[in-house]
Amino acid sequence: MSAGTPSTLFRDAALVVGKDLRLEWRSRVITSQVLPFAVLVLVLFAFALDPDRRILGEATPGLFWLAVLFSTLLALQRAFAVEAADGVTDALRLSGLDPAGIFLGKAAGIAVHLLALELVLGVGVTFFYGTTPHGPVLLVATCLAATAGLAAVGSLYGVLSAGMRARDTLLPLLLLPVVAPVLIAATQAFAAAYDRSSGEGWRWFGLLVVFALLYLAIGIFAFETLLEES
Amino acid sequence: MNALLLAAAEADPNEWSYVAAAYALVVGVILLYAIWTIVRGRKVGRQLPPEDRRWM
Amino acid sequence: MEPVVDFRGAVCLLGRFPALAGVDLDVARGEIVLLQGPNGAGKTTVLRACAGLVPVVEGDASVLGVDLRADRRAVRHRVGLLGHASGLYEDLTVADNVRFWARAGRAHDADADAAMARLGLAGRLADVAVARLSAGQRRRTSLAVMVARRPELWLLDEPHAALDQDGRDLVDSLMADAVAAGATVLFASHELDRAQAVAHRTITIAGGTVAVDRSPAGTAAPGAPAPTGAEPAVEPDPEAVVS
Amino acid sequence: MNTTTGGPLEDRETGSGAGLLRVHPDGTASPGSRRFGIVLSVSVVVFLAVALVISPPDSGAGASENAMGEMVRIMYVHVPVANACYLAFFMTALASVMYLWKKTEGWDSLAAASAEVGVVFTALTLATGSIWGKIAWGTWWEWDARLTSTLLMLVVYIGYLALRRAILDPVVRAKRAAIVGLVAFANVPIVHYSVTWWRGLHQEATISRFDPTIDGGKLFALMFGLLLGVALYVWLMIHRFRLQYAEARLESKGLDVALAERRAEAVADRPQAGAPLAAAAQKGTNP
Repeated sequence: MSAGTPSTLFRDAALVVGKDLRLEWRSRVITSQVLPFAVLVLVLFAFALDPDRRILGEATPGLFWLAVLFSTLLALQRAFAVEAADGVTDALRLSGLDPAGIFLGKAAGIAVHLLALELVLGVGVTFFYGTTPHGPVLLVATCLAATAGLAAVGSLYGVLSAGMRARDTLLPLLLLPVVAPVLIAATQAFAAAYDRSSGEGWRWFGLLVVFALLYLAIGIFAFETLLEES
Repeated sequence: MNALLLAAAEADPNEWSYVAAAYALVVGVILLYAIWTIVRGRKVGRQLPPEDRRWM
Repeated sequence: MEPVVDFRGAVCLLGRFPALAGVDLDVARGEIVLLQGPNGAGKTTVLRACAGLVPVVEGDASVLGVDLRADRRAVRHRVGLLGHASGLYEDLTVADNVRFWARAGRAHDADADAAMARLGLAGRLADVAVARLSAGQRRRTSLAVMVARRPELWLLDEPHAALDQDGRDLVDSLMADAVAAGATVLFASHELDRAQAVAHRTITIAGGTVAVDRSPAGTAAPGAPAPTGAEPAVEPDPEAVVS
Repeated sequence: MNTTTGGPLEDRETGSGAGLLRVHPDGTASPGSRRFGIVLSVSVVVFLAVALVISPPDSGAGASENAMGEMVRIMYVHVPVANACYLAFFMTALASVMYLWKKTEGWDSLAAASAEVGVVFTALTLATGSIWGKIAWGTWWEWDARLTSTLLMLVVYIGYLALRRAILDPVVRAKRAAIVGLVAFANVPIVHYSVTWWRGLHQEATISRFDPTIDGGKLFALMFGLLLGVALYVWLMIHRFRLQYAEARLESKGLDVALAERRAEAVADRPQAGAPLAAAAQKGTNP
């Protein structure tokens, strides 16, 4: 099914994302492992940066997104270990699912997990670092755009390194420099929202949208090639 | 900042050593890389039948 | 009668190793063909090549009328492959798995439920996570996925392995039903007694080539094409083969 | 082997151009690349003389506060090396696209070779930029937009080379590397914009950039350097590409031999595997 129509594309994407959410519902790996890890990172930042000196409050946007980035790596490894296990990759190739649909489905599943993570981390920084959130519209918009970008590029690199020797060490090396712009843009947008200078923030939001669209497009076109064993 | 630049503009003998280091680094690294490439080429070339070395 | 599988000098590489070193293979619609041969002979690679998973790099190969060298993806959703691996999500239940893969193949939930019932997976087992299943129960789940998807060509790699007596009989009857419904079966097995009782024809693979192609008429001819002009449902004569 | 037309430069430099032109029988050199290499090494010597001795130091003719003095000379290597690294990564991206289109081994080899040469040039760009920064800013590293984005680019392409090492199957490796090669290049402008805006927000003022007053002697040195940088890239690529190509040949070497060996297994296997079947077949013929 190399050339799927838009309707089969979204049907297949919905099927895959439904499967991934059900899988998480049954296994609770993200909920019971990645989520606590993310909160733990917040706590470790506090240990490293001495909570009394107001550094935490000022650095909140950056620490928040750094925690998201680290958690993304774990979530990705989980999301693609599932697809690489026990002949599932072959089954996917034979399934008749549109590869672009699989890509969108995986990305959507990861995005849902990341948004849940960001919600918890958002509460976490307010609670632990004493940061009061401002500019809720910009904050939410930034989260959505950044998450879309992270999920798209993450799915692309996740399948790329799936089933490969040393994939657990390779994935961070490949992914982190590519998502550096997301870290910069999302941090700056958050900082703008916290400082109530949201005009600057929307420019960063624009960059996040461009990033997300670019990698969604690359993923849709490249996933078919990447899904192949040879 | 301007003061810093002005200071740099005076013929500082130290400045020459930085310039020399930069040139030595560039020339040295490219030379080493070239030698390494050629050595690797000979090693691989030895295992390859001559008809596959089409540039000869 | 168009052949379902038509290989001419097909070469497949696994990395740099020629797993298939020039295979000539014909399977007509409605046939049940057994592949046998020693370990590492290339049986699994033949099945995977038929499924469009392994690229054919030399020779000609077509499956269900699709030229594998031109586009090996086009055939995939029309074949079913039961490999050594289960192809199931460990953390999902039996019912989750069968329904997901059935839906992916454009089948309905009703097909999935019927397939689970046929494989004896309805009821309590349906809600058990695959990770908790025994090897035989996983095999049944994989077979249920296959049944639900109703492929035109069944590719089974040692389908009897890990199954109990009941399960083995079930596999045999599934193959017979599939052929009765117009599908074709190509399977590899080491249990020759049972397999030859079901198969219409036995092909011996060795060293990545077809060593013996024993057509139903009983003529042993290395690499000879099967009589494709024959009627689809060739009468098997199990007694003659097994005795 | 071509032993004629040893130019005056070669003769002066070596005494016997003919002897130097003889290439190593196993190596990646050809008479053409050998001649190119000799011209190149002479040019490097001439360039060093021009850049370090002949060209004048920057006196800041226009605005005296911008004078860079001797450190302007770093620019004559830094800019060409940076230029060559962009050229190399552009070539990797181009070859990646061509591989995805044509699916031929040669494009994959070109992409791989160019990425490695590019990484070497990028590392040198960073090193020379950092040395320049030590003089201009007094620190080895400043979170300057260009330095930062170059650093990220270096890490991205180191990842590309690591990916190539992690995959054994040549076809899988070529396909995945091509996509990464493409993504890496698409990422360059995004990194550039994000880092530029990022620094633009926080830097109090743009600290002196590479904008000395360019006049005759300095312009000549810079242009000479740029030309030499491209020529060096081309020469390194000739050897690196041939090496990559030879490795690829070696990997796919002997398909015929492997096929023959594989078929021979069948003959060895036939007595055990085929015999009982043949017996059964005989029974089947005469029921």
